[in-house]
Amino acid sequence: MVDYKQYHPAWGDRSPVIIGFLCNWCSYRAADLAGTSRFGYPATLRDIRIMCTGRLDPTFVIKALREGADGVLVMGCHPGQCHYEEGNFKAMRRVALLRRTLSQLGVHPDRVQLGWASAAQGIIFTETVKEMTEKIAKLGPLKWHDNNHDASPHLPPLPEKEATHG
Amino acid sequence: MPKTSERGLFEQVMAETPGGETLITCLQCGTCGGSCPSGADMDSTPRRLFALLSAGMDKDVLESNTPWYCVSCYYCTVRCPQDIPITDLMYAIKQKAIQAGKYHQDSHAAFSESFIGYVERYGRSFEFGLATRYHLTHHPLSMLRKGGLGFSMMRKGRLNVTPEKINNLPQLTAILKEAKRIARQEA
Amino acid sequence: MGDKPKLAIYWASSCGGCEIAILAIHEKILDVADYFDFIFCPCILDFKRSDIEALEDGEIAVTLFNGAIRTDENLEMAELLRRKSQVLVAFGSCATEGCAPGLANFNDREQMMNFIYKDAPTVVNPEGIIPLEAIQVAEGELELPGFWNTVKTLDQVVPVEYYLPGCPPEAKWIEALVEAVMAGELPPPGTVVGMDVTVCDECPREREEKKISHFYRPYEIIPDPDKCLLDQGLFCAGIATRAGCGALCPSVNMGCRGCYGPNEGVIDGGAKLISALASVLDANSPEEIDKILDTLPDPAGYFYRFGLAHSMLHRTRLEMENGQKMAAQIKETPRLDPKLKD
Amino acid sequence: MENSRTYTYYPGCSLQATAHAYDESMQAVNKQLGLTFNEIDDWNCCGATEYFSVDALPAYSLVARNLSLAVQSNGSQDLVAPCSACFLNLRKTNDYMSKYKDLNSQVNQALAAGGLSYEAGALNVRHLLDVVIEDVGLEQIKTKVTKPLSGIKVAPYYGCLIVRPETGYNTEYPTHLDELMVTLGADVVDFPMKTHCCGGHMTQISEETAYELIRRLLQNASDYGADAIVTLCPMCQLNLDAYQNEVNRMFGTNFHIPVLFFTQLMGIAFGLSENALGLGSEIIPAGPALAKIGTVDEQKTRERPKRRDKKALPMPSMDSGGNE
Amino acid sequence: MSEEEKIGVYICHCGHNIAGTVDVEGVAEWAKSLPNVTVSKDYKFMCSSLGQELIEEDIAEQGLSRVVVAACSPHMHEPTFRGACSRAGLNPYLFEMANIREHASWVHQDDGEAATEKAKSIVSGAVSRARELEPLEPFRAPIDETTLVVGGGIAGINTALEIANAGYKVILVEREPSIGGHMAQFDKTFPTLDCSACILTPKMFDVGNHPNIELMTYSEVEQVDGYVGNFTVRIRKKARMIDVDLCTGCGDCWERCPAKVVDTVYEAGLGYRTAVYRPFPQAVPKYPVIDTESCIYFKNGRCRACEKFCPTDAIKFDQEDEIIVTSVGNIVLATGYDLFDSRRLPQYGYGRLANVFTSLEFERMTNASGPTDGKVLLRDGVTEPKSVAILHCIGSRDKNTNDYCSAICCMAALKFAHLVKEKTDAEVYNFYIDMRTAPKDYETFYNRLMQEGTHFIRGRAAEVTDAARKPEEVGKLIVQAEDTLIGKQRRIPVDMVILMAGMQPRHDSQEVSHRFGIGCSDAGFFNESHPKLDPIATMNAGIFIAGVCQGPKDIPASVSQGAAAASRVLSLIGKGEVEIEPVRAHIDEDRCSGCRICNNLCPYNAIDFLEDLAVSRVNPALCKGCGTCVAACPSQVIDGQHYTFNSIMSQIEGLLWDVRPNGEEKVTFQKTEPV
Repeated sequence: MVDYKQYHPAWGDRSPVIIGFLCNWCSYRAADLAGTSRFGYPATLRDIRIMCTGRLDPTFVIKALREGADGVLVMGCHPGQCHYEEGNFKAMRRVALLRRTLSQLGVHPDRVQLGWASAAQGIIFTETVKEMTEKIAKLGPLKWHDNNHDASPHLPPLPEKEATHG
Repeated sequence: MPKTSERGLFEQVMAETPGGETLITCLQCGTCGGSCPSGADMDSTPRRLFALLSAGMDKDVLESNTPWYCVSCYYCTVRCPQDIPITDLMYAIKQKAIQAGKYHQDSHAAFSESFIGYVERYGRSFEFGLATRYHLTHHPLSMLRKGGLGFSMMRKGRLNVTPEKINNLPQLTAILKEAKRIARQEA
Repeated sequence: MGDKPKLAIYWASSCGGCEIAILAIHEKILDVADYFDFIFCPCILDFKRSDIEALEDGEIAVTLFNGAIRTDENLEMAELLRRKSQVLVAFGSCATEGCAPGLANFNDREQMMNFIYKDAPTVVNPEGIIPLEAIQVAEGELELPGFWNTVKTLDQVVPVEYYLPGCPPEAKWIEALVEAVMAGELPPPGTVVGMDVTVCDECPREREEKKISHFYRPYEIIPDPDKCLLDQGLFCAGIATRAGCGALCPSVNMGCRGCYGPNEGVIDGGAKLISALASVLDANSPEEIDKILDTLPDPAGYFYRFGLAHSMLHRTRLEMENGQKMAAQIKETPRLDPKLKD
Repeated sequence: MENSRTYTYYPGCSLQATAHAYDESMQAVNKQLGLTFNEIDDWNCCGATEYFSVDALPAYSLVARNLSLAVQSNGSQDLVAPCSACFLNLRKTNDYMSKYKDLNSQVNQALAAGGLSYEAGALNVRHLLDVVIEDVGLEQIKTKVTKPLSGIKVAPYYGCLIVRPETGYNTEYPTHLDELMVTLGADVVDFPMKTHCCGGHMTQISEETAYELIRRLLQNASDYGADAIVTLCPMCQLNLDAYQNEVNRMFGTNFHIPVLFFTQLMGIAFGLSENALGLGSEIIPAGPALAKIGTVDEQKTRERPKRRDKKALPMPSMDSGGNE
Repeated sequence: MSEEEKIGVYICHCGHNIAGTVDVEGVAEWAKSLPNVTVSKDYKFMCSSLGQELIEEDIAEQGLSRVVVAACSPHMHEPTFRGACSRAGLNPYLFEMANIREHASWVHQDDGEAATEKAKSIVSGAVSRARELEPLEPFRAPIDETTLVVGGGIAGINTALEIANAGYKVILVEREPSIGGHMAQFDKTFPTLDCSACILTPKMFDVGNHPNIELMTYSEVEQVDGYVGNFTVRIRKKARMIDVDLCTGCGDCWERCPAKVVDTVYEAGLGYRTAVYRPFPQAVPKYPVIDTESCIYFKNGRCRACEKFCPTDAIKFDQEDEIIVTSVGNIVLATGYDLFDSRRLPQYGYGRLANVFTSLEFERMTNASGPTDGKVLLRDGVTEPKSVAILHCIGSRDKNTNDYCSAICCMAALKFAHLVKEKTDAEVYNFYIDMRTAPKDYETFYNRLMQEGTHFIRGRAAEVTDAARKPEEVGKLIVQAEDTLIGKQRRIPVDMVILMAGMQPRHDSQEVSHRFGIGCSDAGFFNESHPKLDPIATMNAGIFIAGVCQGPKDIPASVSQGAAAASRVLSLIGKGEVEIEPVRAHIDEDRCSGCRICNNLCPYNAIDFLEDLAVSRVNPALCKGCGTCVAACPSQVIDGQHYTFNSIMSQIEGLLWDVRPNGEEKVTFQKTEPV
């Protein structure tokens, strides 16, 4: 087990969790190839197969982040090589806008990343997962639940010295 | 990856050369040996040297004259079908040979070391000093013969007899000292 | 009088516009008054909280609750009215989605207090006085309701039967709801009173296939009155907003703001706007994409103008990434990692 | 009004001594071309090939100090080096620091000891020849030519380090210096050994090795009928020029091929005085070769374009392909 | 509805492949705790017939309504288990595969605990997704019996003949004026030294005269639409400037044509042709074409010599390109290869040193009908070489150019060595890295060459130069290499150098793969559906690949693959109809507001905007199910079948089973009927 505390103390004993959206034709096959080639990578990625990165609905990304993922990795065919011609360009645009929006909400843009790997690029797939894991590890846990849903809305009273009443 | 102390020379040389890990993919095709301008003077071609290295014949590698005849032309590097940074690997092997004190002809290492000595002392290289000092120590006879050349060079203003020195030498010294410390630590 | 079903109207964090909107049902209000026993509405009636507390649980037939939940008092009243009401309606945009009060979720309490009481250019407060929840004075302890860090919607604190979105809701939907209650034909709980299509459905403008290469701010161009505003590069949330308003804003040359919230089945309206708008950008490289997106400042503000509190992420993070301040985060224009670009 | 271009400049040790002719001619030509070079303050030696052979990390750090100082000078991001060895070391350090993260952090750690840092890739390291050809351009150079170099046959000699490893130019058979010489009006020989090694530091440590390499170059240039060799690297110039007589002695040959810097030939073509171009500091005098300038090659005018031999097979076209 | 589902979970050991790393029993036991899971088992080989029967029995006996198999990649066995479900009466689209081999056990071999935890997540995700799956019926469509074959080299020729001989129509499209491809350029084929033309010409003739083959040469496929069984293709027939109904192929035109140009295609740059030309005497069809770029009339409006001399008035200078749109059921791509451009490696001097030749130039030289009438001569066209060097691996096995082995060059080099020996007295030197002569009888040929006295130098040639170092090198080409068996640098002076340039994908292969909707490797070779088990089909159903466009191979391999492609096509035609995956987008027209965001996004133009209803509609026949419009729809009224919004949202929840916050603050509007 990798000790992620070395990257960020907040990890404690847990590992980063990354939800992956892999297109059926290129990157999912690249992940398969990484498997058949026994290219090891961190066990941080939990992937979902979609037919094309064009199917990527930003709702899914936000859902993953709010349900406990620390990052989302979207991978498709290289630009210009999309099985559906240009679905990956749509993903590229959506991810760009999503990252801008998320950064306004205090979510570091690097938590949502886009990568490309052709079916033959098992090694690029592995490298991408490794790099993403390292980035997320350094950022620390997202802890959406703790951060965004202050379970008790009651905060401690504001410090008294702020006020010079009367 | 095992710790340095447990690694053989092959692994050390690869680890200490940026991009050096590609050496493991050497096809032994001989493009490097065929391309090398000074290959005729080497006891092993670069290809053979790598074969010795990967076979663990460290002594033969460290004592080989091959890296010392490398002229740094990079032909081998750009032609290598496996993208192996051969020139840089030659440097790394030289470093290892110096560290092990096993290099082939002390004069070659001595030249590099005199050069570096001037750089470390002045921050600039000093051709006149280098040529005279090095040749007096190692090739006194050729020094006599080349005296004429040195004289014409000087006459044409192409040799400075006093070295140039940079202003902030302490800064350079500090940087080099720290770099050496990191290098030892890594090794 | 005691036989009539009881009607309550309450405002939590809101502007009062929802109360005015109820008046917009005009003479229908007489039927309402006739049918209901109008027992509680702090805006116009002098009924006390203790009067409500005195009621039996479930004694109120319908409570129309507007406003978001952002103070202890809001929560107490929401819980109280929930207990006393058979039907609790989240009335208006604040109660359903958070609306403008919900924009406070882009900040935290401290930032809010500092800005409102100290830093705002129109404020004169040399001593830096900010309200406290409790303070000891000669006469005893004075209290104010606790002010929350995060604005919530009504259904995030208590169960809600119906939603009536809109800022404010249109009269016809208020009528529809009231009539349904009076007729005893209640829709299934969870129903959003409105249409299940989007504003585009009601919008008379002519639409074409979309390609956006520049977003214009309203002051930058004079839009063609007959053509879809989005087609002209003006931000319009109508594509992802529940219909029901009759496309009011677009019909006066202003892009839809999105006050009716996402339409049926959509969980996060902002995410859908991101998806739809990004999809039709006329750019195929990270650089070109960035160039177009630079013309859309404050995307989160556009996409979550009404729905931030009810959106999936709900608010900005309280703990910033790597100790960076939130302000720094917002200023940074994220770009694709160049390594991942190709 | 012509554009004037400003660059950050790293002269290197040789330009102040063995290659002062390169320095002088470059300065003279720069004025003509509107190039302004701002020298890095307090630069140090690039370490040549020697430092890398003994201790790699200090060697990279040595070079990185120059890169860091160059950034501090707040001038152009284009850092120009006229010496091929300096150019290689600066470029390689810059590239490797970008490419290899460990190296980058180690070098920066070392720099920090001197209060410096360098962000890999912040500079664009360029060779003087590249600046002259790519930024000024052959067309503009042509307008400056007042004394075309017709009548002199030159062998363009690039040496190793200006094209290797990986510079964007063809690593085996570059042609940009050839094109520059054609622009100046010179007769350019197709010099097959144009990127072969001049012997480098071997002149100092193994004469036999070095002189053989020099001999091959001189032999080849002479076989192709070159009157002069034109070069762009102080080391190449030094080895071919200063050791030519040594080579003659060792091999019993009789070469008298002057070796000039391309900036010197540019200066001549621009009509500048020989004095301003450092001419005369070469060991093999360039006088006889330069005297040919302006003469008409009779043999060439006599030759008529050959008709294609009916039996001969066509040669592959070089219009496309070739360079990647 | 999902509450009542009964889900069966099956964890495969895959022998040691999964069980060696993942605690399969533990995962199976754990899965029982997942909601709706009524059966959870582990088994040695789920894909075995016993494993499949296990599922079938449970469906029948336990009334499973969803099945999850955690095993290998769905690309491997999804069809297998869908079949098992189908046989047991469960709609196959209610099956979900959890990939715990490629995505877990094989990539986390060093950490069994992490692999097991990840496997749990994958299974949990699959179970969650399975809960939301909906039964689907595949589309069925009849198959058009006509097949399009693209490329008229030996692979395409063979494919076309196999299909045509079985009684079905074939349209064979070839870019050049004649079919024949590279094989038509060769003189001999290895290792038998058969005459290439002698074995190819009869096949070309058959193609030209086959009643079932419609031959379109000098043509290119410009556009492909549709799907398996029902493609619509748009073919551009370039203007030949010849009326083929009138032309008799007599040759008067090209004999009279004054415009001579180097023929870079058929003669590989070693010979000339005229502007109006027939590539070679055995060309099929026999009609010439006018190359308008070199024709004097097209350049300056004068000449018309061919027109004057044509006995049948077949020259038509005003002919225009013709566009043919037709429908086909299957497509076979056999587009062949380009030769590596040796000019990219200047160290070998090609283009600069006259007597450096490429392999294809040498093929033409040794061809009896080639520019030298089969004589081996230097570039001057007169001198016979006394020594020849053959350099292997030019642009092959080299990361600077093409990193793959070009497969045929060793054998071709041996063939060349033999031909040089046969035709001259020259010494022959082969410079090689490894001799690769694997297929049947090839090694024998290698042995024969050794006996013939060819020199073999093990070392990749470093450079070819004319810079002589010694008197004996003057006037020669010197090949410099390390003889790695000796460990010394050698310089061999020779008269002629042959560069064994490798095969590389056609320059436009990326573009073509895009046009046909199939994948392409980084190098540019078309991707097969499975490298071992299905090297013929592509990811796009109904499109097959044959010959070198799939990867370097020799003639027998190309012929075999052509025949294999034909048999795949025939088996589809024989079936009569195709089943198409029902993964499609669907617009709920009642709820569509007609915002038109989706209209422009579909790469297949499958979305129509119905002006009268002001709604958009997906044409399911054109839709390929990518889901771009589904994700983009701002009002979420488009859903993607099988990859529905709910199924993916649910899978996310499942995957994050261990890190999810408790469901309490789930923000959802309940989906209800509007008032």
